[in-house]
Amino acid sequence: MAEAHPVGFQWVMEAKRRGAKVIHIDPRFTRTSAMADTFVPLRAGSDIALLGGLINYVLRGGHYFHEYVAAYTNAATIVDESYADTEDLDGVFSGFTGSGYDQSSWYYQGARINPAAGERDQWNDVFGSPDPDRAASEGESTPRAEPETDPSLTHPRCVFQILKRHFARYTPELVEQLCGIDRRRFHEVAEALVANSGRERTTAFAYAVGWTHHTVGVQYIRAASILQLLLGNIGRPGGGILALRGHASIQGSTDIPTLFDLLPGYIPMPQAHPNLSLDGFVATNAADKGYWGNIRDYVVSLLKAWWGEYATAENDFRFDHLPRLTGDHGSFRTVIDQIEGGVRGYFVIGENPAVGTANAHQQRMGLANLDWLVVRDLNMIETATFWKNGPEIDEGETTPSEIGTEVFFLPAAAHTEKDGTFTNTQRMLQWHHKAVEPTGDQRSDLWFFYHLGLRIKSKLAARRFERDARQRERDRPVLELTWDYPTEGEIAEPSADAVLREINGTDADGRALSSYTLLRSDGSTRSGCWIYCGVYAGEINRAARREPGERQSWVAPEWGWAWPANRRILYNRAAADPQGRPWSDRKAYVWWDAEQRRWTGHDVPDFDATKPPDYLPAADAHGPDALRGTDPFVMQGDGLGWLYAPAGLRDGPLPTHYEPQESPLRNTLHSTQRNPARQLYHRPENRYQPSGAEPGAEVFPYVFTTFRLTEHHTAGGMSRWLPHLAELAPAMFFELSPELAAERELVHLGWATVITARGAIEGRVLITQRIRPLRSNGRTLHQIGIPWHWGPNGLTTGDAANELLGVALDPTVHIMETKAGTCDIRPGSRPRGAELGTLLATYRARAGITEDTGTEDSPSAADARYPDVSDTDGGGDES
Amino acid sequence: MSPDGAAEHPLFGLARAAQPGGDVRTSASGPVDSPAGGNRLSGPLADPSAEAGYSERHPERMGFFTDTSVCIGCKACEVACKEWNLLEEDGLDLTGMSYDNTTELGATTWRHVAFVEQRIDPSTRARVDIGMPGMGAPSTTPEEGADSDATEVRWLMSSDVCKHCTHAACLDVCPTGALIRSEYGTVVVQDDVCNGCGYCVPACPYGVIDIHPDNGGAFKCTLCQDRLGSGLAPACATACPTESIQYGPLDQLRQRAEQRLEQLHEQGMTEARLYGQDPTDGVGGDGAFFLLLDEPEVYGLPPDPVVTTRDLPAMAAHAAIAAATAALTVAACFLGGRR
Amino acid sequence: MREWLRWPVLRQLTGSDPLGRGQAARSAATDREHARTEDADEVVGSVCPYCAVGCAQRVYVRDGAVTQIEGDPDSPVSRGRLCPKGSASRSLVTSPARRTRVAYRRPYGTEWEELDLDTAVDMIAERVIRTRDETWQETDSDGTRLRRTMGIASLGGATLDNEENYLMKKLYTALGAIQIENQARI
Amino acid sequence: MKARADRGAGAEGSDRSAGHETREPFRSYYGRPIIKEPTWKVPDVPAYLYLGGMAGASSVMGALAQLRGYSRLRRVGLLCAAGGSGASVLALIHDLGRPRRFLNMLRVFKPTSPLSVGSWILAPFSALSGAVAVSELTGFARPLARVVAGFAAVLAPAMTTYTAVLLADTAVPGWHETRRELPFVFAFSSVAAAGALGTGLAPRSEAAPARRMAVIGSLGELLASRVLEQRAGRIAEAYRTGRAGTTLRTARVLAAGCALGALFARRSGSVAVLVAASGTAASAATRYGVFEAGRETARDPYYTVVPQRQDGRSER
Repeated sequence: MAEAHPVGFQWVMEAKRRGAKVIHIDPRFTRTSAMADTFVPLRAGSDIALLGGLINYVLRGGHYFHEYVAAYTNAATIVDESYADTEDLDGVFSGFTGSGYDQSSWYYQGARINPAAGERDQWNDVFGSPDPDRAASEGESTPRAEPETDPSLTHPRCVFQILKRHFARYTPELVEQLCGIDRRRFHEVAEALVANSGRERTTAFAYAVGWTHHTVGVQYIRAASILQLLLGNIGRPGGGILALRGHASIQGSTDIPTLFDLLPGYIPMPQAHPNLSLDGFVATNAADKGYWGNIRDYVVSLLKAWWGEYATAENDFRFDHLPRLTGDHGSFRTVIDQIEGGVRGYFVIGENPAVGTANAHQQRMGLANLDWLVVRDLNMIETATFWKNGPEIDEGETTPSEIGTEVFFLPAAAHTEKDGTFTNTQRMLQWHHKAVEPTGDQRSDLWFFYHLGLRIKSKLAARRFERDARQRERDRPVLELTWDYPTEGEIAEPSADAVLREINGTDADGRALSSYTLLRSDGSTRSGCWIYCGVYAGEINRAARREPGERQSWVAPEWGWAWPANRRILYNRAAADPQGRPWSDRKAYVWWDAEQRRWTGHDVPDFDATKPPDYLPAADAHGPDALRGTDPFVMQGDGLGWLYAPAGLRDGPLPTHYEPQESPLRNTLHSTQRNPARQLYHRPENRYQPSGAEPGAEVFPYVFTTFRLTEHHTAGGMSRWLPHLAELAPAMFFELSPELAAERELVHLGWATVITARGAIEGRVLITQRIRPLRSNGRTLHQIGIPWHWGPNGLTTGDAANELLGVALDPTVHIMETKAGTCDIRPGSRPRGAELGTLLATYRARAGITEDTGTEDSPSAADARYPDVSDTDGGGDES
Repeated sequence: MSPDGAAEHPLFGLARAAQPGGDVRTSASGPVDSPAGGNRLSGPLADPSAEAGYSERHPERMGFFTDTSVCIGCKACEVACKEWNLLEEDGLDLTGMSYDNTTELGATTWRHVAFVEQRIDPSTRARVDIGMPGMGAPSTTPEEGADSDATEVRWLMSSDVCKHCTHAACLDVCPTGALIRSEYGTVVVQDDVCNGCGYCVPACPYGVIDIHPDNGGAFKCTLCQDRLGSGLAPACATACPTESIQYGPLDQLRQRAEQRLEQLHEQGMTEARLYGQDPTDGVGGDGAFFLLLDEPEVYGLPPDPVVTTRDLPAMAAHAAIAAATAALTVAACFLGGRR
Repeated sequence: MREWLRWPVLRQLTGSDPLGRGQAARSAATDREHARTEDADEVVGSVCPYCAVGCAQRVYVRDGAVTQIEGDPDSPVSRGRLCPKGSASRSLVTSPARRTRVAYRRPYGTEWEELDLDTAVDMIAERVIRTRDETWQETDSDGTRLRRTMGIASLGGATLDNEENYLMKKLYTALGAIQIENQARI
Repeated sequence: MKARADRGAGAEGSDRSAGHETREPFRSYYGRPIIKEPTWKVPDVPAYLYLGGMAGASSVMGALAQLRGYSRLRRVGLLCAAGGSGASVLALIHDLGRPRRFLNMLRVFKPTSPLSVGSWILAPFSALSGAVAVSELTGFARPLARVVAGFAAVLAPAMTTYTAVLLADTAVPGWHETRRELPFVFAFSSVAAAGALGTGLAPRSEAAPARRMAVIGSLGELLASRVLEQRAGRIAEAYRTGRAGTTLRTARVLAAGCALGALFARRSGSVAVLVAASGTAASAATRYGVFEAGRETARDPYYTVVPQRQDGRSER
């Protein structure tokens, strides 16, 4: 955190000053570790073994926060008897279909609950029957199905017992074996964690988002969530799990998502189902209980915001204007489509995939096969110049005259040259004011897309007579799109303020709405993003509020605006006990005020303000009304914290330790070496390496992990061109231990080449004691740290770490594994030209790499090919 | 309530109380003692500004206290300083000295964050400098016997800056009066006066000030003399995320440093010590002093710096005697006959 | 003559700084020195463009150009502090490496060419329409509605404003483009 | 400051304790220097040191020659004084980072700065000497020149040793630790230099005092140098080894040669010239040797850390 979020780290130092104990767990001793009271080096890729060990320690020792767990989590819920755990099936959950999972065996006993996140589409389960409309209509009035529970937590199939059995084998010895953490240090961490949780004290988990870069990435975060739920640290001040995200508005770019699987406000993009209507969509994605029950209000308000008067109840509020998905259209799938000629045009806006994305060579192959490419950035980044000086050109694999991509580079405006909001990692929107005009052709992306949209609308309108009926039908969503924002100045910059107001939403009279609870599904309200509704309450741009911190409470609600409803800690109902009293005075945050019969406290309560703690819903109540007075997790389908995820995750309801896609070690916990549901791509440029006990694994004996530096920013587009940053970290380097340096005769400050099946990169050698060889399974394991900010352009240049990485994805969110891999390292700089190719070929031959290497236990990707139109694969799930 | 009366907000207390400005115009540290007396050349001197001729109304002496125990080595100070003072980059070379690629203070580097990686010997708790593995300071190879992963590592980080000494050798030796004591008690180079004679460079016992290779002038940290005039804190102190760099009236900083040292010693960090805060040291105490976690030389700082002006009278005397000797020798040579 | 009266040696003899170590040796320029932020025409509230901590920044502007960017002490998140990247914001926005002109590369071309902005936007609009028509999928083989194009994809959003992401998602979705991604995933 | 890296090349990570027998182990920051090496350029500053000293001694020689009726020796002395001091000024100005601001040397009179005091000596001295030389060459206002020469001669002795204080008043261990002996080395070196020139340039008949100056000056210089090295403790290593060591050894040989030669210069013109050459070379080499020794002690942190660490509060 001190490395990538130094200013956020001031609060860790503030906590230290007040006696907090800081524990840093990381494969490398970093600047964060320098400030930590305890540093725990672990083998990259073994985090679930450690977290599982801690969960087991908490459960076995009875250290969990009993009242919190019993009241606020699904510990008591009983799981369907068809469920079988990885402990029963040696590393696989029930419902394994050879590549993925049929999740029906994971459901609760007696009720199917829709997940609040992850894979939401439950079409097959909702509409197993052929007639979609019948199921949707009768959903409203029937009584809500409630899962069976055993409050005594003793039923063998209640979540609590399943959890105990699942993590029973995660002993300190196993943690030492798999993670390389000695028992003394494990106990020190476990005891500190337990001592600092409960009524009087809370523990916080903070992670930089690289933690999700694993084939079991989502399960990493799930493991931390289970631990924090068991210790009662969620929804309380000083607790929680803080994702420290890497970009100024990456939180914003998932709230208002330029992502394939989401509409604004985490509403899922509709999947391609036979004659899917708005009702069908709502039924498959809504939840019987909780705020997702109001999904119809959110969707209709969104459709009204986009298609205005054209969206009426009669035409399903233009629900049919929305394109449909057919499975995974993530970035890697898209690049493969580019390589295979499916994708012709590509917009790259403020991103640098040519060096910044895993398997950079694959990315550049995609770029080279496009018809046209539009790159908008501050500097001439590698993604714009791949055809001119990319590695393929330098190494003579190809020449510019063989690359047919037409490239437009449009200079972008900086944050000081445009109005707008960033959403930071605490979900807080902050307005940045335009200070100066951009120069020359520099324009904001707001300007570019607004004027592009205008241009396309006018061209389609002008040509409507020459276009045939089918074309006019497909142009309707574009022509009917609400697109009239006031513009300012000679460059006709559209008003970001007006766009924010549209995002906030308006009522029937066009006045700004003040809360998402006012959204309706009768078409009377509009909102571009329901979770942002309230940012413009009272016609005030609350994101622009800058009330000095000094003149506010420590929660400081008057600075900027946090979604939803300016709440600063989510699920803060859990900061009070079931009767609504604070767990302790020291940790009071939100509580029930008996006289005023309202929830009150230091923050906006994340609960229905007037619902008393003892409220019990009627049998046929739905949506938010179905939440009991003791259900803090208002977005969950059962109002409870999920220790066990009955749905929504494609690789299991509980986190299980598996070895990374490429690991030198055999998985000694189960015979299943890797996450059986992980997503792979069988591509010649994406070959995987043998792992564990497979022959050839010894060709890549060293574990490597990628990391970031304080001095550079992500792929380097905003730091490698700046002298004051370039001089602080002027060259690509590898961090490794003196023992490894001795073993491979690497010289400090000398050159070394790291080799994987995908690529070979060179860097300077930094020998350091901060990386220690670890003992795992009686074997000494060397780890190499590789920073990933470099590329061939800018003031400081170097090879990109992403040349090394293969693409192996977490199945639920399609995030690639970059934080744990295997490689070889040798002294000297890498070969140039054709010899580079021969070096990689010899390594692949020595390791015996074929098309199936690394995919034996999960042929999931066998047919994840580009689904051509005639393909009958209409099912929502990954086949 | 903090000593100077500003209400202490639980979170903003530190940062705000340190702001200089009109209200501290009259020095809070009691009447200015007379600048005369033996301490004009070296030794403790309560008010260097007064000694340099500023009126009683001059502001309190301002300075830096750099608490290296909370420095996270982020180098925000280096960048903030270069951005404010518009200093150009001086070299894109990987040095291999841990994460320090800046190497040293100089004419275009007025803040330099040092990085020292040390291995803590599990048995003796002694700190072993790793230095530049394979070359450089005495590097010891880890004994294989000790359980290698039990080896603890310590990573010292410290942001180095001009010390703004009470008795500044650079200021004393400067023949043109370019280097002067400011009204805030700091030491600043007047770039419009400096003729680049370079005498200040070898005079500085800390090796801070240097001659710019292109424009020939001498440059160093000015403790943001221009920002002070406008009631702003120096750029590095403003940026420092963990308040390792604290700016404020020197007396206050010295008290705060004593408290911090006590706190660390109570926590068992007995190796913590203050460096440069003692007015009786060789330079009369520094305007920018430090809390270090190891010997000063490990950070590249002199163990016991002395302002050589202290010995100036003696040196002048020796020179006079020698000069007389020369003259007499020549004279003697004229006494003999003409042969 | 007046200048000679300012001769420091005279000021040493007559003033309160006989050794010439302060008051006597001060030059006129030193007396005039003040922070350039005081000369700013306006100070604008902003937020750092780098990581997601969201440190508030103050942008000082003079004659239509950014002269300084530093932390905003009012922010309860950052309390006026910045990291090395945030502190380099002034360099970022005033960097000479920033492009100011559209650059165009024709297919199989070996060099960049100039292109004015308006033409570029028009050419891009034409290409969107053409590619959309060429790769439109109304339904899949068993008649399930798709209404999309797989021919146009987009990458990027995490460094952009919410308003920009909103217009992008709104326009792309209306056009039927679904392969929309950003750094949140990679 | 990378631009200076070349200057500090020696210190770049080379192991301080290797190759030095009696060195105590010490800790440092990657072997990097503690203080900064002077940015003074060679030959500018060594020349400035030699020329100033020689000019001072020559001025005294010239004035005394005038008193004692050595008219040709007077001329040599006064011309050498003017030439030497003038060249010294030019060398100083050439070494400045901003030469156009050389007049700022007289902007203040700072007693704490040997260079300020030195400038207030060098400026009048070079002016007066220059005037005397003009009068010497043109015969203009000869009686006045005699008085002016006298005034110059009053300043002259200081010219021989203010440069020693200049070097000694720095943090450079090689110069500060030897501050008691350095002035005497410079003083005798100046006398030898002036004597040598007098011996070589004045007719042998009038050169007796010059010859004596060459002998006594050289012997004095040798003696003072030996005393300096003996009392320098750890610092002496820098005077004995490396470039400084070889330079100072050559200087000693030349000085000895100059002294020996001076004994016979009365009889042979060519020996006189040899004395002039060797004396000048010896004096210049001594100045350059001291300059290099100082720089080495600035580059190598050993010379700063160990003395300060072990001698504690430095009363030495």
